[in-house]
Parts: sequence; structure tokens; C-alpha cells
Amino acid sequence: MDYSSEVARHFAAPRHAGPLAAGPGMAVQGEGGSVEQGALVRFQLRVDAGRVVALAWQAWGCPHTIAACSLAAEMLDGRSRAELEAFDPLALRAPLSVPAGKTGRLLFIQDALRKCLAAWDNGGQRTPLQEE
Amino acid sequence: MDYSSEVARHFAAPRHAGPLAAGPGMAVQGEGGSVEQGALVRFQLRVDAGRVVALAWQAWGCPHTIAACSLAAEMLDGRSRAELEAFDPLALRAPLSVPAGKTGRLLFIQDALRKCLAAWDNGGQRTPLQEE
Amino acid sequence: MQLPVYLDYAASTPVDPAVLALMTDCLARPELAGNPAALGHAAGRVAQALVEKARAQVAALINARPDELVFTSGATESDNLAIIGVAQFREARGRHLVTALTEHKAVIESCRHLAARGWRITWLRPDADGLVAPAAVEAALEPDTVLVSLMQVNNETGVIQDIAAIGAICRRHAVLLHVDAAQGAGREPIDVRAQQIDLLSLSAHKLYGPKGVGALFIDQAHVRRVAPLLFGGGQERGLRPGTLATHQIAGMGEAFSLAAQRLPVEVAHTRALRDRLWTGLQQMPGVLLNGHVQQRSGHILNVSIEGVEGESLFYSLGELCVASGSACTSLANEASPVLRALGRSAALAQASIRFSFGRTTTAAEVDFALERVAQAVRKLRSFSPLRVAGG
Amino acid sequence: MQLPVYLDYAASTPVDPAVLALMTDCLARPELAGNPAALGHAAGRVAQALVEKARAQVAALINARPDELVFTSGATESDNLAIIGVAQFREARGRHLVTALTEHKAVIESCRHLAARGWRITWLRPDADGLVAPAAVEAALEPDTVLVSLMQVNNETGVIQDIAAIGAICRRHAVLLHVDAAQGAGREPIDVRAQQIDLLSLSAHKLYGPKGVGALFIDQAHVRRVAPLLFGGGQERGLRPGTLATHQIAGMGEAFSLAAQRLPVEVAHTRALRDRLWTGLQQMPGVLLNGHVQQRSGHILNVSIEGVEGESLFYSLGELCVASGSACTSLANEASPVLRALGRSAALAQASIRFSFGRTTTAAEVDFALERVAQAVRKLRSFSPLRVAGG
Ligand SMILES: Cc1ncc(COP(=O)(O)O)c(C=O)c1O
Ligand SMILES: Cc1ncc(COP(=O)(O)O)c(C=O)c1O
Repeated sequence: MDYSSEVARHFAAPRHAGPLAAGPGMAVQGEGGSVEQGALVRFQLRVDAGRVVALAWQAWGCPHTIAACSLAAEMLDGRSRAELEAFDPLALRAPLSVPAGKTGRLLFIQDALRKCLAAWDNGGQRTPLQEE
Repeated sequence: MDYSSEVARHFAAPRHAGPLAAGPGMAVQGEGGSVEQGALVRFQLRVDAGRVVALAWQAWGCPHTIAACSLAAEMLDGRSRAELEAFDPLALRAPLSVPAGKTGRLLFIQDALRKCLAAWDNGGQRTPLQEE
Repeated sequence: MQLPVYLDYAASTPVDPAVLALMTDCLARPELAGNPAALGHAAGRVAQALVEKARAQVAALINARPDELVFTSGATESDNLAIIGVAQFREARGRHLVTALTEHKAVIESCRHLAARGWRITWLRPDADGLVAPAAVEAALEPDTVLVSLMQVNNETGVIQDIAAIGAICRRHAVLLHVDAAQGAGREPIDVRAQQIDLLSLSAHKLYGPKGVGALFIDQAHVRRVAPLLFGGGQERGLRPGTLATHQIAGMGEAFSLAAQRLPVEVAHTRALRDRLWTGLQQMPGVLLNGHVQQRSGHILNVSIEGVEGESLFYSLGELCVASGSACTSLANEASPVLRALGRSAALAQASIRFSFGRTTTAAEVDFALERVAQAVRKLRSFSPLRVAGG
Repeated sequence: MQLPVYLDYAASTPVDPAVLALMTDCLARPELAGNPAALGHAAGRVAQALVEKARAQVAALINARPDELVFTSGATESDNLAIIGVAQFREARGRHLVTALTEHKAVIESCRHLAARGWRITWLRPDADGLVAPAAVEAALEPDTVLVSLMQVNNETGVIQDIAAIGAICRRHAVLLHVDAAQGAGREPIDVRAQQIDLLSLSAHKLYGPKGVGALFIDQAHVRRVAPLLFGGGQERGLRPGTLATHQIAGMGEAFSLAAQRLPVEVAHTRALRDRLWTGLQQMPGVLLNGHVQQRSGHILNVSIEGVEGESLFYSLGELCVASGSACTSLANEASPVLRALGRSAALAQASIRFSFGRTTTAAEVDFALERVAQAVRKLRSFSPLRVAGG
């Protein structure tokens, strides 16, 4: 398995990794994938005034999955709800050189983000997320 | 194939090898074996007053065959007819360490000597053997 | 300490300096250029003498006679020759073989090849510790069983099978026993007589000898009762034709001779390192030992780590040369079948690391490995969505 | 001049100093201890890079693509894999093969093995010069012929077959062509594309590389259509499992790369030596050339000597390392079947000497050999009961 230097960079210092810290705004979360499917990702967003004001992810997965979470988080930080909705995780393929056999794992990120959006629309939870 | 030092010694300097030179007495000769059988030997004897006064052999054969001819000639030089008749070529086996698969070749020497004996008894030829 | 730290002695070992010196000598001396089969001339005879010396050295390590050894290109070929060769020779007597799910691929695939040609194979599943019960072997024997093939030391877990007990059972039932000792020979004592082994596979490169040469022991009673897999110039009594590789065989002989001398020291050395690493790893929660806690070779430690994914774990350990149960890092396409056979989940089989130690491994290297693993696990768990008990 | 004089380059060649240096380097560097299949870590990747470099070097000599080469333990194994592997894969298509009586034993015995399992073999007899007529190959083809196996350069006589003509015929009839080029590669030009060869066997130790490593070229169109003979860890795309012997393969690559560079010089050098010896030998009566007078490789000269017996002739030449057609001096049990197939009597086949030359052979060595042969023949004829015409 070859890893691109972008993957190596994100893996070495992942952005927004770990459980979301307490803070202002509404917290929402969503998961995608499973251990059986080879990767499990969880995104947690804190949203306020129609924008993502903070976000974090957790992942059990291969280096490509971890780098994809890190890059996605970097790209989505501070974005509007519409921008979040328009975000296509397949856009992560090229910058990370994700091999064809692993593109399914990017869809797990999409699943997690969609669940975040649904929770956002449903009002989410106003109390801070429990620390993991 | 291993060769004993006795074989090596006789092969390096075979005694009585080559056609029999002209000389006094009665010349007799006999052959044994054939190219097809793997060895062909010829013994030539010059006999006088019931004794072998000179002898020579020619051989197309393996080093054991050549050494056996050489040793046999050495042993028979100067012997009486009775001694020649009593000579057992299988006695060459031990001093030369002839392998079991090759003892047949010693019998070719016996055949050649028997033919010499028969010629001796039949009066042989009184003219010198033709040089080969 | 040189980086990366090599802890993959079960995959291959560096060539011992004494072995290297002998091999270089063989290769450099033009009078050894001869083909060992060219006995008619001096060069051939010198080469042949080297081959025969090596044969005796290899035989000595396993208490065999030199003429019971056939040189091959490695344990893969030895395994194939033993299994397919015996099966084909004894075809008329029976077409049933017994082996285990945890054998090396050379054994597994040889058996599968026979299965595709109509042989019946009983695949024994070891217990959760990796041990195959001798009673299970006995229960698997059928009237037409011709061969049992079970390894001495498992190449992934280091688990040691009770070969002597299995050997006694096979002898009692007049079934041949083949033992893949590629990992075990020279690292754990083995004795083909005492353990009643009929065929035994060896590889030089697992024991500080060169890659690309091995041997198959065949008990004298059966040496003419194995069908060859290759055909040619009649070398190795027709069982394995091809020009004998003098330098390779001489190197194997020297390596095996050294291994015999060093065995007790070697065992003590690797066990100490293995226990040092295992003690250290146990300081972390969620680290599981793969394989029996006692009945295993000193040179291998295999653990699974909970809460982390195998490929990322392995990727984090770039400064270590270790083996992993993870899919993407080796030729295999699935999580280690050996660990799966021991009952590990696919995720835990993948999140496994095989550390293996050797003659030149130091305590400092083990401590470095420990630190790197702890670091990697801490980091991966810091953003893992999975919880680890006690973590 | 070092005694004995080595004139048996067709049996095996000394390892080139540059090859030796590379091999020693591979063996001595612990970072190359890795198993080339362990791509997950640095040591494995370095080893793998060396293997791939060698693959390209070997491919270049025969104008193949690197991915068309499978590394084996030598030409014996390559021949077996080509012949048995193709026959088994194409079994449903046909069970007929064409080969010649003058092939190497690895080919002959592979075919015999198949014959014992129901395949039909057509054994072509070459003419008295050792040449197999392309028309005879064409005439031998049957609707169910799956493979023709004919060698480039004969190992006993040096005769070169017209592979290009035979290749064209096979291609036209959609029959695969396997060529044993163990003797020819690097000594005579060979080009798998121009000569339309589908499979080609190579051996390193005939070309100043190490013993115990070889390769099989399989045209890309057929590379997945050969049944493996050995089963295991999936190396070499499943066609040849077993840990790749990095130092051996790297050595073979280097040797082949040198051979490609030196080919024209080498050909000129060996031809000059061969002609010098042949001219000298012809001064004696009753010396017969074995094999075609023109169409033969420079590195071999094979003669039969009338009026002397083979074993004694060979025994007289103790200061020379040469090969003989005589029974007692090699593993074979009968007089050279190759010379018998050319119509030589058993006696003349036995009283044959194969001189073979190489990179380091000198004119002085050839002159020494000539003198020793003349001496031996003179002496043996002096007491031979057979007459030699002109003697
Ligand atoms: C248990 C076992 N058997 C067989 C083999 C194959 O050995 P080789 O690489 O010599 O073919 C190995 C190593 O790869 C092994 O560990
Ligand atoms: C023509 C030919 N084919 C095959 C072989 C066998 O080669 P190896 O010794 O590499 O198995 C040889 C040499 O012995 C040979 O001369």
C-alpha cells in the first residue's frame, strides 16, 4: 500500500481529531460505516447562526480514512449549512490519492455528515456533548 | 568412479603394453571381450622350453582393465605353462580394488589367456607375430 | 540503534557473518565453479564434498542421517514435496490427509491443490490458544489416511505443537507424519527420532542462512516412496533435480551447525526479549496475547490491540520492521486466517502485530519498539470512536 | 596457469567478480535481510526493489517485458514449469507435445512424466549434425498439439537450432513454443519477440551468475495460463511461491546485464578458442566433430576419438576439467543419449570430450588441453588393439 504525502501529513497531525470540546451553540453528531465494514467515522458539529462554529471527528479506520476526516474537517470549519450540504466527500479523492478500492470509505463520511445535517434541522441538542 | 592407487600406478606406467616385439621362441596370442562388451583385450606370449619368455598385451578398455592387463602380465612373465594354466584373473580383484560391476572384464583376460594356452598346445606360430 | 528496527526474524533473518564468509569463499574460488554432479573432474568433486559436509551439518541439528536429507529451494518446496509427493506416491493406498487451519500457506495450498484433484482433507481447528490436541489428530484418522501434516512452531503466533505426542499416534496408526519446522528448527529442540517424524521441512533463511535453499528430511524407510515434483538430471537421488547450488547449500550447512551450537543461548536470549516486551505491552489496556501463554517459541510475540484499526496501527510503526495481520500490507487479501482460526474477530486479527526476535536483537530495540507502539496506540485511541475496557 | 584447467563452462561458470560483489553486499547488509514479500516495512521494500531491478535486467537480455519473467530455482525448474505447467493448463485442449531426443534431461524427463500420465509425445530425431529441421517440426504437429519444446543451444554439442523458423511455424499453427535457452542466452543472441518464443528457460550459473536461481519467460498473453507446480504464499503471481532469494536474484540480474553488454566480445573470444582447439585436434587422425560444423555456439567443442575407450581417455585428462560422454564419470548410466541420437556408436559416444570455454579461458589453457589430449590419445592408442584409419 502506498500513501500519498498528503495522507502522511494529515495522519501525522490530524486536524479536529477527537471528541468535540464543550462550547457555545447547538451540538449535533452523526456516524457512518461500522467495524464490520472496515471503517467507522463519527462527526460532531457545533452550529450557531446557520454556520459550523466548531467541529470534530473520531474514526476507526485506515490512514486514508483518517486523512479524509482530517481534510474534510479542515474544509468544513466555519462553513454555512448550505455549504455543508453541498460538500461532496468524493472531492477528497484526488488530493489524498485515495485508491479506488477505498472510495467507499469516503461515503461513510458523507453518511455521518448527512446525519449531522438531519440533526441540525431537527434542533440537535442544546446541552454540550458528553465527553468521550 | 574411484580408482585405487594400484590402478593409478599401472595406468601411469603399464608393464608389457603394446604389441609383442619380435624375438626367439614360439609366439601365441588370444583375445577376449569386444568393443560391444565394453572391453577388448589381446595377450601375446612368446614361449620357450615350457615357459613364458616374453609377453605383451593390448587393450581397449577402462583404467581397471588396463591395470589388470598390466598386473597380469607382470605376474605371468617367466612363468611355466602350469602356472599360466593355474592363474586366476579374479585374483587381480583385490590388489586393484576392481568394483563388482567390472569383474566381468577380468574374465576377458582369462578368455584371452585360455586362447593363448590352446594355441600353445596346438604349436602356435613359429614366425614372429606381425607388428601392429 | 539503526532505524528501522528489524523485528521480523520470523519472516527472514540476516545471514550470519560466518555463513557469509563461507558463501563468499565458495563463490569467489574458481575451483569451486564446478557442478557438484560433475564427479569426473576435480572441480566437481570439491563442490560435491562441500555439499555432503552441509548435508551432515543439517542432519545433525534434527538427529537425522545425512542420506535422509534432500536439498530444495526452501521450505515452500519442501512442504510441497512432502505433501504432494507422499500423496501421489501413496495414492493407491488412500486419498485422505489431515492438517490444521493454522498451517503455513505452503502446506494449506498444497493440500488445497490435492483437494481439487479428489483427495479428502480434514482441516483441524486448533483451540483458542492455537494448540491442536493430539486426541483430535487421532480422531481425524481414517482407514485411508496417508499423511498428517502439522507444524512444529507456528509462524504467526509462535505456538509449539506437541509433535512427540502426535508422532506417537501417527506411528501407532501407520500414518506418515510431516512436520513443517521452518520456524522451529534451531529455535526449539527437534529430534526426528524421538518425536517419530517421517518428513520434516527446513529453510535456511529463517536460521541465519541464505534465502532460496531448504531441505526436506525423509525417514530412510520412506525416502524412495515420495514422488518427485520436478524431473531432470537425477540429482538428489531423483527426488530433486537441478544443479546443486554449492554456495547456498554450504551456507545452510554452516548456519545449521552454528544454530546447533547456539541453541540454548539463543532460546534464553529471545525468551528474555519476548518477556520484556510482553511485560511492557501489558501496561496498556486492551492488549491481547495471540497464542498459548506457555507453549510457544521465544522468538515470536503476537498481540492484538483493541480499539485501533490494523492498517493505521501498522502504518504508525514505520520505524519498526514488524509483521501485521492487516490486509493491505502483505500479499494476503484477508485478515490473518491463523488468528481467525483462533477465534479472533476480523478487526482484532487485523489489529495484530507480530514481533519476532533474533540473535542480534537488543533490549534497547525492544524498549524502542514498546515506546513506539504505546505512542501509536495512544494516538489512535485518542480519536477512536470505540471504547476500550480499562482504557 | 592454474591446474586443473577448467574447460567446463557449459556445466557451470565461475561467478563474475561484479556479481559476487553485489551478492555479498546483499547478504551483508542487515537492512536487506527483509523478505521481499513483506512490503509493509522498509526492509521488505528495499529487497523488493532489488528483485524488480533484476527482473528488468534479465528481461532486457531476451527482449521481454519484466512482468513476463518468473524467478525459479534454475533452468531445471523452469523447464518443468513450462512443460508440465502448460500441459496441465491446456489439458482439455489437447494432450500432445513435440520435442527432440537431444533435449536436456529436464525437458526429456518432464515429457516422460507427462507420457506416463497419458500425454502423447513426438520425439524428433535430429539429423547427424544435430539439427532439427523446421519442416520436421511442422510435420509433427497434430490437431491436439499444445506445445513444442526445443532448445536454442544444445548443452553437449553446442548446435544451434533455427528457433526463428520453428517459432514462425508454431505461431502459424497456434501451438506454444518453449525454448530451453540455458546454454544459449548470453552466448548467442536471442529475442523472444523476433523469434516468436512463448516460453523460455534461463539459468544464472551458466552465465557467470550464481547456481540455484533461474527464470522462466512466459509471453504476456499466456502468463496466466500456466499451472503452477508449487503452491504457497502467492509470490511471483502465484506461479512460483516461496521467499524470493534477494541475493541470488540480484546476482542473476547483474550477470545478465553484464552478459548483454559483453555478448559480441564473448562470442568472438570463445569462437577463437574453439577454432584454435579444433584446428589443433584435427592434426591427429580419427578425431570426429560432434554436431554441425557451422551452426553451433562458440563456447562448446565436442569431439569423439576413435580407437580409445571413453573412461580411460577421460581418466587420462585429470589435469583438465572437461565433460565426457563416458558412463562412469557422471550421474548418467549410459553413453550420451544426445550423441547416440546423432548416430554415433556407443563406443564413440563414450569416447567423446566436451570442451567448453568462457570469459576467463586463455589460449594457453587451450594449448595445454590440446597437448594433454594428444598425449593421452597417443598413449592409449599405443596399446589399443583397434586400428585407426590414417593412424
Ligand atoms: C512455517 C513456515 N513454513 C514454510 C515457510 C516457507 O519458507 P520458504 O520461504 O523457505 O519457502 C515459512 C516462511 O515463509 C514458514 O514460516
Ligand atoms: C540446456 C540446459 N537446460 C537445463 C539445464 C539445467 O539448469 P539448472 O542447473 O539451472 O537446473 C542445463 C544445465 O544443466 C542445460 O544445459
